[in-house]
Parts: sequence; C-alpha cells; structure tokens
Amino acid sequence: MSWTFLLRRLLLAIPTLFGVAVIVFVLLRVVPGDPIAMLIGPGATEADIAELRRLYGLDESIALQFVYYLRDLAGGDFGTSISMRQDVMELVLGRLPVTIELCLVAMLVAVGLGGAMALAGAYWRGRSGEAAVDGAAGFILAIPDFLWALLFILFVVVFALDGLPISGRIGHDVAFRGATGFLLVESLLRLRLDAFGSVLLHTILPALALALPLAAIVARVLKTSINEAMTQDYILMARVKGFSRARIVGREALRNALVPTVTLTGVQFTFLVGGTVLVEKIFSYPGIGNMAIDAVINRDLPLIQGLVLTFAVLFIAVNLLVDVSYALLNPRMRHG
Amino acid sequence: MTATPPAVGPTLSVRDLHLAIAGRRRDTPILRGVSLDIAPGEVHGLVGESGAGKTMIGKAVLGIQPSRARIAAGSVLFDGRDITHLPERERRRLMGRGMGLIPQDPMTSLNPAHRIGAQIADVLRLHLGLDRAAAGARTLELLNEVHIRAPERVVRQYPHELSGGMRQRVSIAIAFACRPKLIVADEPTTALDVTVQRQVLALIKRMQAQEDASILFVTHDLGVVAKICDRVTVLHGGRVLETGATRRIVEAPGHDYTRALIAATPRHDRPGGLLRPVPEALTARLDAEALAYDAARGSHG
Amino acid sequence: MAEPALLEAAGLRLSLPDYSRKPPFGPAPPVDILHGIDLALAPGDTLGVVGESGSGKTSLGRTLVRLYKPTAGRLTFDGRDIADLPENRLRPLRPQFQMIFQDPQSSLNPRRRVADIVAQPLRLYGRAATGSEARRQVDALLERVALRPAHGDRYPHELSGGERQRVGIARAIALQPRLVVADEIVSGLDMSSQAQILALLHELRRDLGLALVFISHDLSVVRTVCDRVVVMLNGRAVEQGDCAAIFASPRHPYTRRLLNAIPLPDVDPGWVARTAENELGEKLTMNVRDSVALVTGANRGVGAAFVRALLERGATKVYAGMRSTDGYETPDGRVRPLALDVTDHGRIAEAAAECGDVTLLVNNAGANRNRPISDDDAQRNARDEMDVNYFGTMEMCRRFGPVLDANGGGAIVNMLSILSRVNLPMIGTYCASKAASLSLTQGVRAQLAAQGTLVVAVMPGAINTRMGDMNPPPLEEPADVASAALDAVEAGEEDIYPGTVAAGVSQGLAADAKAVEKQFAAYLPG
Amino acid sequence: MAEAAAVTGAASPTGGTARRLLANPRVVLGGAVLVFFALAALFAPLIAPHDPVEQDLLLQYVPPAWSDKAEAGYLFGTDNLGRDILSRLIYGARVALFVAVAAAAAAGLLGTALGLLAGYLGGWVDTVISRLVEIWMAFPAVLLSIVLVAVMGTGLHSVIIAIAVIDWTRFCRVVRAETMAQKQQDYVASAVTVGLGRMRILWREILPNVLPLLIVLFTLEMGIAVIVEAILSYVNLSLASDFPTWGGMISDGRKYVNQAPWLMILPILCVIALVLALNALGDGLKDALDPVMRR
Repeated sequence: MSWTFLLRRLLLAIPTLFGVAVIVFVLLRVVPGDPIAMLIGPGATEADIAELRRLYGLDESIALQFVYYLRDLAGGDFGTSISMRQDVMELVLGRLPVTIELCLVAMLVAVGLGGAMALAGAYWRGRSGEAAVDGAAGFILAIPDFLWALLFILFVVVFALDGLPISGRIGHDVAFRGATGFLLVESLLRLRLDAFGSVLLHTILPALALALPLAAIVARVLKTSINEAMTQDYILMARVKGFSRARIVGREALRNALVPTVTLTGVQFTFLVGGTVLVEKIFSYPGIGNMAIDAVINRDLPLIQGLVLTFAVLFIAVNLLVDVSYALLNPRMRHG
Repeated sequence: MTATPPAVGPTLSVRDLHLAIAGRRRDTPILRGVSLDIAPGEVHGLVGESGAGKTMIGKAVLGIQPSRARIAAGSVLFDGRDITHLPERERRRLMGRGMGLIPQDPMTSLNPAHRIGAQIADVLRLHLGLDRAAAGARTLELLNEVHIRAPERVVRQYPHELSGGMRQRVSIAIAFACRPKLIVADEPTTALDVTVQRQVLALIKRMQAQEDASILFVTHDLGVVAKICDRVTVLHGGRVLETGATRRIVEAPGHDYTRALIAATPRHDRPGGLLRPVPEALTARLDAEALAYDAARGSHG
Repeated sequence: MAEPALLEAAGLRLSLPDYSRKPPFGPAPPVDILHGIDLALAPGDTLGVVGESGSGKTSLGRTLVRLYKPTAGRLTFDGRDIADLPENRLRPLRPQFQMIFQDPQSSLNPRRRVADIVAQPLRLYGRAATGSEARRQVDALLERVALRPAHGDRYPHELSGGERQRVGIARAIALQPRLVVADEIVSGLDMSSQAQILALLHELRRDLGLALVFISHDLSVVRTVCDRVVVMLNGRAVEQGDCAAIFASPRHPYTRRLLNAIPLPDVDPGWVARTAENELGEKLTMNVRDSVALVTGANRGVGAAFVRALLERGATKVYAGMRSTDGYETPDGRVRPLALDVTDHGRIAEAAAECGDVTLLVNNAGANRNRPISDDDAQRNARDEMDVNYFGTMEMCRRFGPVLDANGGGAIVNMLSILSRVNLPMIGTYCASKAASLSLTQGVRAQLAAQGTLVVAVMPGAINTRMGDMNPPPLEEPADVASAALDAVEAGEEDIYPGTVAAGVSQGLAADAKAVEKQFAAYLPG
Repeated sequence: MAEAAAVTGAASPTGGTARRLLANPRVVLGGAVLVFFALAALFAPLIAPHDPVEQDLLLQYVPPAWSDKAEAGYLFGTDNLGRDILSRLIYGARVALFVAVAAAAAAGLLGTALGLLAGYLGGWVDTVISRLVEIWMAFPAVLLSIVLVAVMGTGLHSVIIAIAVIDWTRFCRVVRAETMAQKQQDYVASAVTVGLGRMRILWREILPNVLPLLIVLFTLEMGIAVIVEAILSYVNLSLASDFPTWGGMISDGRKYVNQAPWLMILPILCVIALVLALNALGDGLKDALDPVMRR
C-alpha cells in the first residue's frame, strides 16, 4: 500500500474534524439562541444567570466565542461538566474504554454470526436454505438495536432468566476494580476469572443487541459478494483447472468477496458505535453512550459537546481503519 | 492440412448433442443435434453469429455449462470415453491434463486477488503433483514459452498490472500447462486489438503444434478461421449447417448461409460498397427450419 | 482540395483531467489525449478514423462535435471556428453536426420510447409544431432507417442491437445535419447486422449528401465505407490520405503492421507462421509522457529538436547532454543541462550515477568528418568518427542499460542514418562508423529486450542541420525526425526510416539491394 | 410528460411497471401492511374504541383479551393509567406515519437536490458537497438527533427537522453516485449534441433515470424515520408524554415491565411490523423497478 494514500487519508481527516467542531459550535451555541436557557435550573436568579454567562464566556461576541472555543479544543480542554463538576476530558476518558470494549465484543459477535449466515446462504445457493438465510437477515435488520435491547429485557423478565443480568457492567458481589477501564482484558490478564465471567455475562445482551443488525448486514453483503464472485469468469477458469468446490469458494471467491464486505462492514460499524447511546442507557451500562443521554437530560452543555466530539473522532478513526484494510485487501490498491 | 484418415479415433467426438435452457414455462433449445469430430492435433473452427450456440458447445464439452442448461440427448466422447454425465470428481481429474480452456476475456478470467505465478503454479501442483519449487520453475518456463519478457517479474504481478495481450498469454500458459490433449479456445482474440490478435494467434498455433494438442476454436470471425483452422463447422440456431476442410468451406461453401456470411464480411483489400448483407429471407428460412426441427422432435420425443 | 472544407481541424489538442493521479487537494492533473491533429473534410466526403484501443480516436470524434473542448488548435465548421465557442453559442449550430454513438444501449435514454427519442431534436428546434406532425416525421425517419412505425412505441431495451443502432441513426439524421460522426457504430454487431447497417449508411450518404467521420478499429470496415482515412496512434495522426492509396501502399510502419495483422478470409496456412519473430513477444512500448529522458548532443540540430519534442510530449525531466554547457539557454524548467562528452568514458560513468532516474536515452551525438577514404587524414578521421558514433554510443548503452533496468525498463533511441545501410561515395569512413553502430544497436537490443528495454534504430535521410546541409534536397526537418523517433518509441517500432528518401531506400533495399547500391554509387554530393 | 404522451400515442407508460410491481410478493405484502397502518392512522377517530388520553384509574393494568383477567372492550388491555392500549396504538400510528412521510420527504428533497448537483456539475460544487457529507457522517446519528431536538425543543416539527437534517446524506450519497453513473451514459452526450441545456438534461434526461432509485430510498427512509421517531419519543423528546406515540408507550412499558409486559411488547411489535413492511416494500421495489433501468 502506498504511503501517500495513507497520508492523504490522514490529511483529509483534518478538515473533517474542523468541520465537525464548527457544526458542534453552531449547534450548541448559535442555534438555541440563548444557550443559557438550556443551562439554568428552576429558581435561578438574574445574578446566577449573569454569573453563568460570564463563566462560559457567553458575554463575548459569537466570533470571539468561536476563537476561544477552537483554542480550548486544540489544547484538549473540553471544559468542566456542569452536572458532575468534573473535567469533561477526564470523565470521557474514564468511560471510553467501557464503550470500546462493548463495541469490539459486539463486532466479533456480528462478524462471527454474519459470516456464518453468509457462508450457509452461499452454500445453499438457489435452495430453500438461502431463502431462509435471506429472510432471517431481512427480519433481523428491520429491528433496530434499541428494540432488540428492549426485547431482550422483556424476554429475561417474562421468562425470569435471573442468571442473565440486564443492568450494569459487573456484579455487585464481585470485588474487582480494574486499574484501566478495559475490565474484560484486564480481568483475563490478571486471571480473575470470576470478574471476567461477570463482566462477560453483563456484556452479552447489550453486545448482542448492538451486533444483530450488523450481523444481518455482514450476512447480506458477504453472501451477495460471494454469489457475485461465483458468476465471474475466473471461477469458470477455476472449474476448468479442476479445483474442488470447497477450494473454489474458499480460495478463489471468498478473497474477492471480502473487499466489498470489509468496506461496508466498516461503515456500518460506525452505526454500531452510535447505537451504544441508547443500548447502554437501556442496560444501564456505564459507557459514554449512557453518559451522553444523561448529559442531554441534564442539559450539560460542555459534556454534550465533549461527547459528540469524542464520537466524531471515533467515527473518523474507524473510517480510516476501513480505508487502510481495504487498501491492504485489494491488490489494485496495493500497487500503483 | 489435408487430413489423412486418422489411425486412432478422434480426440473429441460430439454426437447428436441436444441442450436446452430450462425456463419457467418451457425449455429453450440452444443446441439441436450437434455432431462433430476433432482428430488428434487438429484445429477445428466453430463459426456462427451470436445465438448460434457455439460457445455453449465449448462449455458443454468442458462440463461448465450453466446450471440451468440441460443436456437433453446426445453425448460428448473424449478419447473414446463418454464424458457427458461424468461425476464431478472424475471430471475434475480430467481437467488440466485432459482439457484446457483459453477464455474470451482475459480481463475477467484471471483471479484479481492472486498473483500470476500462483495462478499458473496451482494447476501444476494439483495435476502434476509438482512441489512448490518445481512448479515455480516450470511456471517461469511456461511464461518464457508464451514469449513473456522478464517472467521473473511477471510471476509476482497481479492481473490488473498486465496489458490485455499479456493476460491472454498467461491464459494460454495456464491452458497448456499440463499438456492437455484438447483445448477449447472460446473467442480467444475477440477482446484484443488486431496487432495483438495476430501475435496471440501465432502463439496459440505454435503451442498447439509443439504440444500436438487438438483445439476447438470458437469464433465469429471467418478471417481468423481461414488462418488458423484445419477444419470448420458452421453453426446457426444450434444446428450444424456444414462441416469440412477450411479451404473447401471458405472457397466453395456448400451452404447458402456460409456463402452469405462470406459475402457480408468486409475486406480491406477490396474497394468499398460491395458488401451484401445476409438476406433476411435466408435467416427467416433457417429459423423456420429450426422450429420445424423442434416440432418434429417434440412430436416423437 | 477543390471544395472548401466543411470541417477542418488544425493542431487540435485535447487534455482531460486524470483522476487517478489527483492529489489530496486541488484539481486532477491533465493528461494529453490528442497531440495536434490536422484533418479536413469536404462536404459529402467520408473520412475514416482508425486506430487501436487508446489511440484517441473516440476522443477525437467527441472533440469534433464539441462534446469535449479542445485545449488548443483550430476547429472550423463551415468556415467558422467552433473550438472555443461557449455552449449557448454553439447550440444554434448543433443541428448541423450530429453523432452516432458506439453503444446504442447507453446512448438511448432507457426511460423514453423510441418515438420520443427521435422526436426530441425535432421539437427542440421547432421542426415539428404539433404532436401529430412530430409523429409523422418520426414515422418517416423510422422508415428511412428500415424500422416500422410500431417500433416507435417501444422502449430501447425491447429492441435488438441492430434495431437500436438504427434508432441512433434516425435521431442523428432527424435534423438533416451536414456532418455525422459515427463512433464504432458496428463494433458490437453480428456480421449480418453489420452489413445491413453499413448498407444503410451508404444509402443515407448518397441520398442526403452527408459528410461522415467514421471511427472504427476495423480497417476492413473503413475500407468499405470511406474515401479518405486517418490512422491514429497514441493521440497522433501517423498517416492520412486517400483510402485506396494508403491501403494499397501504406507508408507508416504502424499502418503496415495494422494491415498485416488483419486476417482476411482467405485460406493461408502460412499466415500465422509468418508472424515476425520479434512480433511474437509482447511488443515493448513506452509512453514518452512522464518519462525522464537524456539526450546527447542536445544543444543543436536534431538533439535540440528531441529536447523540444520530449517536453511537448510531457516528459517530466530532460537531461540535455552536450560537450560544454556554456551559453546554453534552457528552454524549459524541466530541462537540466549536463556536461557530457561521449568520448570521455569516465564522464559517462559519472553521468550514469548522477542521472539515476533516466528511463529514455537518446544517443544523438554524432560526428561526421565528411572526408573520403582517400583523404590523407583518413585514419584519424575514421577514429574520430568511430570514437563518437560507435564507442560513444556503446559506452552510453553499457552504462545506462543498468539504469533503465533499475527503473523497470525503458527505451534507448540510437540516431543512426540511412547510411548505416548503404554507402555514399566520398564519406566512406562515416558510413562505416554508422554501419557499425547499427550492428551494435541490434546487439544491444537483443540483450536489453529481456529487461523490458526497447532499443530503436532511427535511420533518416539527410537532415536540415548544420551537419547535413551540404547534402542535396530533400532534407528532413529535425523536428520531424525527432517526432518520428518518439512515435516509434510509443509504438514499439524497432527500426524506422523517417522521411521519403530513407523510406524509399529501405523499401528499395528490401526489393533489390544491388540496384540501390548502384544508384548511390552514381551519386556524388556537392 | 404531456408532449411525450402526445407523440407516443395511447398506451400508458406505466402499464408494464404496474404489472411487474403487482407480481412481486414483497411489494404486495409490504404495501398491504403499509396500507393497513395508513388506514388506521387516517381514520383513527372512527376506529379507536376509546379516547387515547382518557385515564381510568380503576382500570389499571388490564391484560389483553387473550388473558383470563381481561376486561371486555379493552382488546389489548390498559396501561398504568388505565388508558386503552389499542386506541393509543392507533393514534400512535398517526404520529409514526406522519413523521415518516414528512421527514423522508424533507430529507429526500434536500439530499436529492444536493446529490444531483454534486454528481452532475462535479468540480468544486461536488467537492464542497462531498466534504459536507463526510463531516456529517462523522456524527453519531442517534445522539445528534437527540441533541438537535433537545436544542430546538420538543414537538413534531423538531422531530421532522432533526431527521431531515441528519438523514439527507443518505439520499445525497446514493443520488450523487447514480447521477455520476448516468452522466457517463452516452444518452447524456447525445442530448448535448442535440443541443439540450445543462439544467434541462439534468431535469428531463437524468432525473427520470434516478427516480426508481429515489422511490426505493424514500421507502427505506420512511422505515428509518419511524425508528428515529420511536427513539426520540422513547427518551421523551418527541411529543408531550401523554400524547400517544409508540416510542413513548415503549418507554412507559419499560418502567412497568415487571407488572405488565404487554405494555412494552405491543408498541414494539407495531414498530417492527411497520419497519418490516417498509423494508420489504423497498427491497421489492428495487427488484421490480430495476430491469427497466438496466436491461
């Protein structure tokens, strides 16, 4: 892969980030007219309002506010959370590992499940098996992650499955406080299998809720791509060469089918990350998504701002990774 | 050129082959009782316009016809052995060492995900049981034989890095890799520029002579047929109109359609304005004959 | 030409943006598609444009009807320059020149019925006031192209390929144009529909007096349709003229190669075997655009012409080698003057190290003492000539061969002379040195071909420079020779004979070598 | 299209398409479910057995009709405040469908206009619009919609604007790509040689070829809008909480899931049924409309 390509993608991320920052500013400071109206609780006095105004620099002109805003962002200063009275950056960084771990588990589930569905569908091509896979994928896809989450909760409640936790990230009875936020990895490394089991159990349902729609997409795209690849002339050539069917699907078709799948899966992965906002809320899972909803409910402007920007950086990073893996998979991109 | 009666039997013998594409309501006949023989070392041309079924014959011989195509009657004999309904496993063994294919479009028939070297070596390892090193060495030899310069470089390249002519050379190398007795060449030069076409034709002819292989050469181009084929079969509507030595077909065609096709072929060595299109009455007559054939078959089939 | 031209192009150039090389910011760099095309077409005349894929023939056709805007050059239609006309001023002229496209599948709007497609131009230019009037005219047009009025109610995808192409023709002639550009209109069709479409075209031309530009890769088809022909290669017209004459005796080697490659439907078992051995391999070709060139003897004459031609064809860098760079004025920022005396072998080795990015080497430096063998100083003269013409060229090839190989192959152009094949009295030593370099060139070629390097021998007649001006006319222009040599590099021709004299001699040598020698023996310069 | 009809004469230009649509089971099934919901929404006051906001604290948590503790007249039971669930679902369909149509139309108009311009004009217009899309894609859609509505204040119009502002990129990206593909087709070049103006080519030649794709996109976007509206009302940002919305009902149901699981399951099923129907319709339309474009 050419380095200029990578460099180009990195450079392009800069104006995108800047654009994101501008839009966040416009959204939170300009659109509401008076952002303070969002901030004040009931019973605030005129003096309180003026104090807040000064505190957030809202007594300056919009242009000047924008300059200060950019300056603060560039310095990594996201301000102080109003509801938690803590540095936004610290808050976000504390919760970020939780969401990342959840997303990665969900991703693994989605790729495993979707891949299996796709291979099954391709194997039963043109038979009722393929129709079943298509139908299942279409059904799963029609139900968004937050409804899956609610359905799971309903399921657990109705069938009284007390073994499956539907709230929190680790059992109250498990004494384990990680040094990092990556509890799954850390507990495994420190051989605290009880903690690992508890975290995994708490993660299963939210991860599955997030994973199902993506799994359906992986299944669809991969199956279509394999079927598409199987109609190509080089597959005919492979048959003439006398290769076995398993080898043709595995070595000749799958490799070519992976390229579009990785691209689409990557884009869809950003939707999965976005889905954590509601799913974490529903399962009271202590990640940044959960925090975001609370921030909106509490009208915690600096925290909202910090979280939206964090999500944006995550998305841009994911897209960058997708581009790189695309380039690595596609020989056309690797050379020239 | 003039074939002395072969001492051994034909390499390929197609006997009264009927093939139809299964449709929702009824089957569409594609081949209507095609018969042809190809002697060892013979280059046999199969000419016709689109829809004549010439490509389908090639596919049926190789056993790679589309899944909806049904061989209704007739047989394909390879080296005297009936391979019409050969089980998958046995057919795979026949490929490579028995038969090879030079495809029409070198752009799409090489796998874009694999290096050129691997695409040739894989066949050698599968059918000849060569180890990695031996297959690599033979691959270089093959590329040399098809006149690819700097083969050491080419084996490490991907198909998209080669020109159309180079890719077709690679396809030829793959087809001849295991010294098959029969090669199906499916319009191998149609996608190429005319100067490259001449090189590729020369290469196919040379490899064929060197390996003493038989070739079923599918094409729509009478010029190409005249230059490379020993014998020719003219096809229309899935029926054989005539078959014979190339010189006889080209210089004294026995069928009206062949004659019309030759008259409709433009030539740069003659002044303009002399083309005569194939008369519509003739094509209409041929279509009617095909339908009558179907009806006759249907009535006692 | 007796009649004034209907369509005339002079020095027509076209560049299009190359999106594959687009930088992260800013526009895509332009890539040259057409390099100065000249052509003229009289009313009612038929001009064939032939060439292989990538020759620029389709781009030329689209430029002629101003679908593309030429980057330079003149394009006059009926005496009016339309090269730079903006679209709104072009629109009133558009009915007069129409186009038929290669792929009727793509050129007919799939959402419209055939009758709408044909009626659209009529309505747009107010040629049909009412719906029924339009329909009447459409029916007449459909009939004209041998379709039935019922075809008008169909959608394009409901027609066969030949029928679709007829619709394309009907639309093109609806406005009674004076010029039609037909781009590969029979390439996707079967032999029988092709013959029908060609017959139709013939009729229409006769009845409507159309001028026709007929673009095709198939020389046989062009022969049946056209009066005149242009042969294109890499965006240049390498040969043009009367169709019958060119097809009977092609002058440019590329035209000859094209014609030789066509398999005519005559039985000829030896045809395939006659393919020249060097043709069997993939032809080595090289694009001058983006190359890094080194030209020896670059300060004047043919060398200077090479530098200009290289710059014009988009070489990214040109090392201009000369004995002394004093007083040399660089014609372009891309030119790097380089002190290089080809008789100084140590300096050549240095230069090979300095110029590690060279992909195209032009060995142009030559010496001619212009003295007969009987001369007193013959020994010394001969040595001087051999030093430059033979040993100099050899050392350059020896040192730069590995450089080209390291850069993935390239091309070497050795400037020789027709005198490397025949001898001229009074300059025998020169002829001998050139003959030796020709032998050398062939040896180098055999060796470097395996590394993907093309070696071209250029053997022109006398050239209009200070070195050659004592020769009698006709003299070749240096620019023409340089251009022919670079054409050869791009086409992969290994031996070329630019100019009428050289071409004639080389043909003569092939036919009757003795006669040529006698002719030359009788010929005395001065 | 009047002049087109005049030239070609009678035959309806959509005759073949209609037949193909009716032959597609997904179109028929999806369309039927959609029509069912649309009728319920349209005639809500006539169909609904009760006032959807009327509370009856004596009839809290009445289970649905198939339970043995059911009350007559309350087919799907009542909620924590004794409101009739069936009536609330019927009125909820009104909100869901209205938002779906309005938001998809708004997003579609904005995205299509920008996509057509970017794809057809290219150059700096394309660069600016593509950049904008890329920036937009860097936002988490759900969070952004929640923040948007929080900023603008609750209400139907906020919900519709939020969805349009977020989802126009879906239309823009697809329409841009398709327009670029269509622009490469020779029928566009042919329109230029005939002398058609740029905007006329875009409007009369290219747009009709992009239209089938737009119809499909619009259908799918309606499904997305239904979901987003449900999300927003789930977090209590859509409408005043006593007004029946499916998302609000799900939210209420979540609170009382242990006492009355049916409170949650019924609105969830409604959302799923409507979204499934719209997706099936969209996929079916894609298949049914495609052959005209491609073959």
